Amino acid sequence: MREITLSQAVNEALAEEMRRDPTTFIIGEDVAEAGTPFKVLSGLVEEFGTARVIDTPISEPGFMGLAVGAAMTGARPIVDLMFGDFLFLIMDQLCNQAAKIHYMSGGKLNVPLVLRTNMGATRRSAAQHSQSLQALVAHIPGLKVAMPSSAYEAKGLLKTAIRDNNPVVIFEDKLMYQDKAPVPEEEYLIPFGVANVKREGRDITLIATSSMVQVAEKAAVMLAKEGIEAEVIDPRTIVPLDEKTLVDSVRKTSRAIVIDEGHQSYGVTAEIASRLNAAAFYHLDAPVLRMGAMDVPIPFSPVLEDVTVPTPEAVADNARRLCSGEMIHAA
Amino acid sequence: MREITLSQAVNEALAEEMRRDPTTFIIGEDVAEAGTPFKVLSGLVEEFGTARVIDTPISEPGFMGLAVGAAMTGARPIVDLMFGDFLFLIMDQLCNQAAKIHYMSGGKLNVPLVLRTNMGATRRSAAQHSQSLQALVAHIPGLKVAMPSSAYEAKGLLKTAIRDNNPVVIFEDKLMYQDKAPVPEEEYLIPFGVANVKREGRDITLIATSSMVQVAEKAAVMLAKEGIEAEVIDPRTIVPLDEKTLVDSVRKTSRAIVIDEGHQSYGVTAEIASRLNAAAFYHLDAPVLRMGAMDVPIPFSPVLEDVTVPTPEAVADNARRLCSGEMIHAA
Amino acid sequence: MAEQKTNSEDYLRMYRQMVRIRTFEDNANQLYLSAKMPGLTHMYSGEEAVAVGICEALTDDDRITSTHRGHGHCVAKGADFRRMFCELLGKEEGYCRGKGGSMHIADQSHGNLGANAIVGGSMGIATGSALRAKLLGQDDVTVCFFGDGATAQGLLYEVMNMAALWKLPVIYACENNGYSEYTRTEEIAAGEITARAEAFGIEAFKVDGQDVLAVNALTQKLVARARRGEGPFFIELETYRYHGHHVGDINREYYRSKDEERSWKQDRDPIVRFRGWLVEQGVATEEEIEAMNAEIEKDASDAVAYAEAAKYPDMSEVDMHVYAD
Amino acid sequence: MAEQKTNSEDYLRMYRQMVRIRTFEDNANQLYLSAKMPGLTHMYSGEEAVAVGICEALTDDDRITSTHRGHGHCVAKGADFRRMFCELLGKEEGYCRGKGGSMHIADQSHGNLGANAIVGGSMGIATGSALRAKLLGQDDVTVCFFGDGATAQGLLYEVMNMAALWKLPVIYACENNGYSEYTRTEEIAAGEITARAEAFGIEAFKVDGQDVLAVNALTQKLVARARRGEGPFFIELETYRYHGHHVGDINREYYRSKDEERSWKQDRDPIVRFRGWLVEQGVATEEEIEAMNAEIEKDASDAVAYAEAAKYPDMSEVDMHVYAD
Ligand SMILES: Cc1ncc(C[n+]2csc(CCOP(=O)(O)OP(=O)(O)O)c2C)c(N)n1
Ligand SMILES: Cc1ncc(C[n+]2csc(CCOP(=O)(O)OP(=O)(O)O)c2C)c(N)n1
Ligand SMILES: [Mg+2]
Ligand SMILES: [Mg+2]
Repeated sequence: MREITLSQAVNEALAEEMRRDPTTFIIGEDVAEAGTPFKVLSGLVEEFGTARVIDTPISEPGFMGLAVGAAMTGARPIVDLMFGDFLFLIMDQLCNQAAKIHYMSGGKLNVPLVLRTNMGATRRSAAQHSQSLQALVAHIPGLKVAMPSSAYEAKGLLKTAIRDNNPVVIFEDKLMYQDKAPVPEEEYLIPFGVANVKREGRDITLIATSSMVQVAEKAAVMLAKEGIEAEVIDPRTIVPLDEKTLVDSVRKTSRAIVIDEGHQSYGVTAEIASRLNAAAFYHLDAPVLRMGAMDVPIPFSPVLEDVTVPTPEAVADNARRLCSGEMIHAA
Repeated sequence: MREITLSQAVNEALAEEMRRDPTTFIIGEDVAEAGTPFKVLSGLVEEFGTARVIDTPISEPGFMGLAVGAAMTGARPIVDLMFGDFLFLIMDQLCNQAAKIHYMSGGKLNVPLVLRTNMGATRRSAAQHSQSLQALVAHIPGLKVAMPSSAYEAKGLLKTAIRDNNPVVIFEDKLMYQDKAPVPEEEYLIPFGVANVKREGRDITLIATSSMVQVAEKAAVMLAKEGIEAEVIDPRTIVPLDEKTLVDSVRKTSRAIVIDEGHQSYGVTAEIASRLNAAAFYHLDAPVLRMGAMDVPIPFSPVLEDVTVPTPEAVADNARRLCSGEMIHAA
Repeated sequence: MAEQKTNSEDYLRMYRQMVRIRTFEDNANQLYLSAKMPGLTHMYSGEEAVAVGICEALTDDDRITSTHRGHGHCVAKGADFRRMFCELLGKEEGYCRGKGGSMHIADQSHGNLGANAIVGGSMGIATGSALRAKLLGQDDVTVCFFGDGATAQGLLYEVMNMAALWKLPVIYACENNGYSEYTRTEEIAAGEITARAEAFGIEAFKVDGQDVLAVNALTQKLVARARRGEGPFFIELETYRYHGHHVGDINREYYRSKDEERSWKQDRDPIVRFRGWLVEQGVATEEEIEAMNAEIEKDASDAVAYAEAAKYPDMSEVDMHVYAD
Repeated sequence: MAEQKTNSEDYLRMYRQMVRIRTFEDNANQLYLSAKMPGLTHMYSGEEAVAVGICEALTDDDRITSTHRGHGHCVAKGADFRRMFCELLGKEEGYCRGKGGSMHIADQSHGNLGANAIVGGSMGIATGSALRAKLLGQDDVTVCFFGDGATAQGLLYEVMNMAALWKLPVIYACENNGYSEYTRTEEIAAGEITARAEAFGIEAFKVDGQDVLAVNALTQKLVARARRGEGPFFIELETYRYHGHHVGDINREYYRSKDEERSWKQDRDPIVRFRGWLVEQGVATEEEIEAMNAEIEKDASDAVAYAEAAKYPDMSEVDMHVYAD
């Protein structure tokens, strides 16, 4: 199968869906001629024109609000939020408006919009351009949250998101835009709420989101050399969450690590770990272990930044200790 | 000891601290003559004047930003955010600015500010005036988060918050403003990160925040009649979290329920439950049970709203099932 | 009054709609005071000429966004009493199946995109509706209602900038009733409100919000121009709310005098003024008007009775409508 | 040039500061291009007269807030090359112990409250600093730097409204360099920028941002007035950035022409113009100026060498400074 970058996969998904549905449009900062600073949207304005690939002023709350209104009245906006950190600016429009309108109207009004944004540290972009804020939106009922872990997922999930009748937030890992993966030429969609078992194993389950899937897979390779077979699972969407696939795996392996690049405390790993603990309690040899980013603002200095996020070595290390029973005694 | 309302307790804390420190001031909407819609601040403008009890336009991001700047340069602002739901409007100033400035400046700049806001449903205020958003701020390193459960805590925690050199967010339960509790005449402060064992018990631990402490206590009374002795613990601050007191209790009782009025998924109960599962795994007879608000926007209709939040009956019911071993077999 | 008699039917409908709003509010207030209505609510009484003058210039395809003080907009845009009262009481037959209540009432069938409990929260929505119209080549116009207090929200300036840059068919209707909650407008708004719109290159107008014909005439013109792509526009409507900020705001003397209230009610009531004009111009007789009023009152009390008897949503509805299919 | 020679020392310091900024940026750019500098950074070259003209009118007690394009403000407000380069390279001796980097550099000792990577993010902070001054009876003035693009953020209008209502000692300095990222100002700003401030009753001024004396003279006046409680004020400074939006923005022809860049550099360079004036007015000779330039260049390369050799923070610092004691 041909290989394309995550950036190209996103671009293809957008182009295909915009061809398919004339009510779709892209709105955001420097999305047209510039194609975003990450160049993810290059070429789209040439095909669809500036009426459907709309450059906005630097008004995140404003253009998010416009998207909500357009979505409520018959269009399907795809919002480009340049950095995930800017979510803090649009929370009211996203969480007080978009997320609640369908419910508050008793099902009468829909808000079919997609918010594409990004996440991920180690780009030396410091505290306001490095956050992974998926936990915040996942907490708000009415929003769906997708976290593609490769070009394949990025395309399939985005297409599903665009056709979904609800507000969907997609977090792309900005360090993965140039990573290639096999992506079929034929059209495909990836349903929400279906986890992907990336690698089978019997000894331990590594549940990882987005950027952390690669980290888990690398850890699994290291572990395999030592005879530890790790199962790696990518939930793909954290809302809805495919709890069953995760639980089934953990019941089989009896040990689990949950890895996510958001801050650890009050983050994604807490939800997944506590659901697993609840549903697989009597199958577990040890409590589910959580690995998130450190609970510190992301520092600029490379030497500091690198220690804030989970690495394959750290995951493998924890997995080894879990499998050796070391943590069981420690607990 | 005299009893005063939570509203009076907050008012006293503010008055005492404002007398003590001339750099403190209150800023928010209708805080002066009106004393807020909840009348919590009545009388303060008479004592401290409009220079220190400042009525703002309806500009939440704006006055939150002003507070950050004032805090960075030598004042100690106390921000009044009329409804916790409006947090979504000020997240950038709170989370990208206030929370990170001390860290980003390598410890050179401080942001000693207090953000007082509220939480709690069942006031028939519908989806945009009923949220309990503590999980969102608790996820952001650099913020401290206090959740007073009575007039006593409201006063002691607020005084501590005002003297703290960091941004502190306090969530008051708006349904509790008129609830009375014994509050000493003498000055006292309640340190952050110290949980309060409200009631001792050996059979099960009920960990509850803010409004849910009363719910847990009522459940404990019901349970006591049936011979089940519940220990009720109020963490008082969720950042920092007094993990030790919680874990010690759960190791003793072997069963726990965590109760918080925020949405359950990706919420406060997930963090506390997964920490307990991790630290008390081998002492637990059953997985820690979580009870948050339902994962739905808060509906207006009373019949619907009332089922969205944990009740004493539901807590007691779950506790009974946990203690009878029913859930152990079910898992 | 601004204009000569040209169309009695229109005039009578405007009058009727104003009375319907006032009557709706009186009943809602009564429900609240007798503890039959849950939650909080904000009365529109006194401001009827604004909603009616504007909405009478719109078709069902034109959209509006409303505010926390939204009953007036809802009635003016064509909503039905029964379904409104059902919503206010949290009943299943309400416009939002009881899930929205007073602060979120929406009426999709007449283009009311909903009240909003976030002050200024619908400014983006209204502008986005206008963007959609332009994008899809539809010729409807969207009116964004908001108060003087809401002009303090930065969102307004963000969306006015985009509306002006892209010439969107949206009309910003600022209902300046002199107060935001318990604070006078002068204390929270520096400079001139209309100047703020003009700074973005938006044509802005000030109009007497108690004069339904003046409001309607201006809006007609602007709607027509907006349909032709000459928008956006901004209107500041000078008006007054008779009740407190919300139904529980009873003692108001610390922020506004009884005299002030009396003078607005006695000298500038939009319904009384318009009624006088209708009679004077021979559009209707006193008797016809009284009959109309009585009929509306009956409609309202029937609707209240209906809503009181109507059933609550089934508890199973609590987790329906979180997500659309 | 705006004014006759009155004070050579001041003039020479202004010149010196402008050259220091340009030299700092040339070195920073070099560090980036040779992959020695991590992250991304935005060059201030071309806009020196703005930062210097304004900051020379301030004392160390006066505060500024800066932007993502913040090196110029930092130097102009008195910062030291070594500690700045250390910060850009993530070293322990940096102004923020390496934790902030280019986009968050702050220099508390000279009243620089910090760069900000959220466009418009510091508008509240600057206004709050001014509120603090008023509240505590201190007479310092705060200058809020931001770009033309940042005028699209609603926060600006919220804080200008409050600054105007409360007469706060803050000066909003809009550096209009014609672009926000890859988009021309006309495409993202409707109407007139200064009119937006005026709509809030704020006196607003437009000045040639390439003329350091004009900028300085205006700022001196406004700072003095703001100290007397006559603020706030708004200044729009017409300027130009020579480099790309950030250091990686190399191919710029799709959004601005090489001709345009050339004309600004050749005809309006603030350093060249001011240098010519200094010589013409006899404030300094060509030789003196060359010596000054050389000295600054040496300072900068020494500082770069120092920073390159300096040590990184200890890994244990990663969870220090999350909370203050
Ligand atoms: C974002 C936000 N801030 C504050 C409030 C509380 N609040 C409700 S109505 C109101 C005053 C609104 O004034 P105005 O816009 O003039 O409308 P009016 O009530 O006069 O019709 C305030 C402050 C709110 N609902 N939302
Ligand atoms: C809230 C926010 N939105 C978008 C960005 C991305 N961004 C960084 S600089 C910039 C352009 C800023 O333009 P302007 O304010 O004119 O400043 P200039 O770069 O021209 O100095 C943008 C869009 C950001 N950092 N923050
Ligand atoms: Mg008003
Ligand atoms: Mg610019």
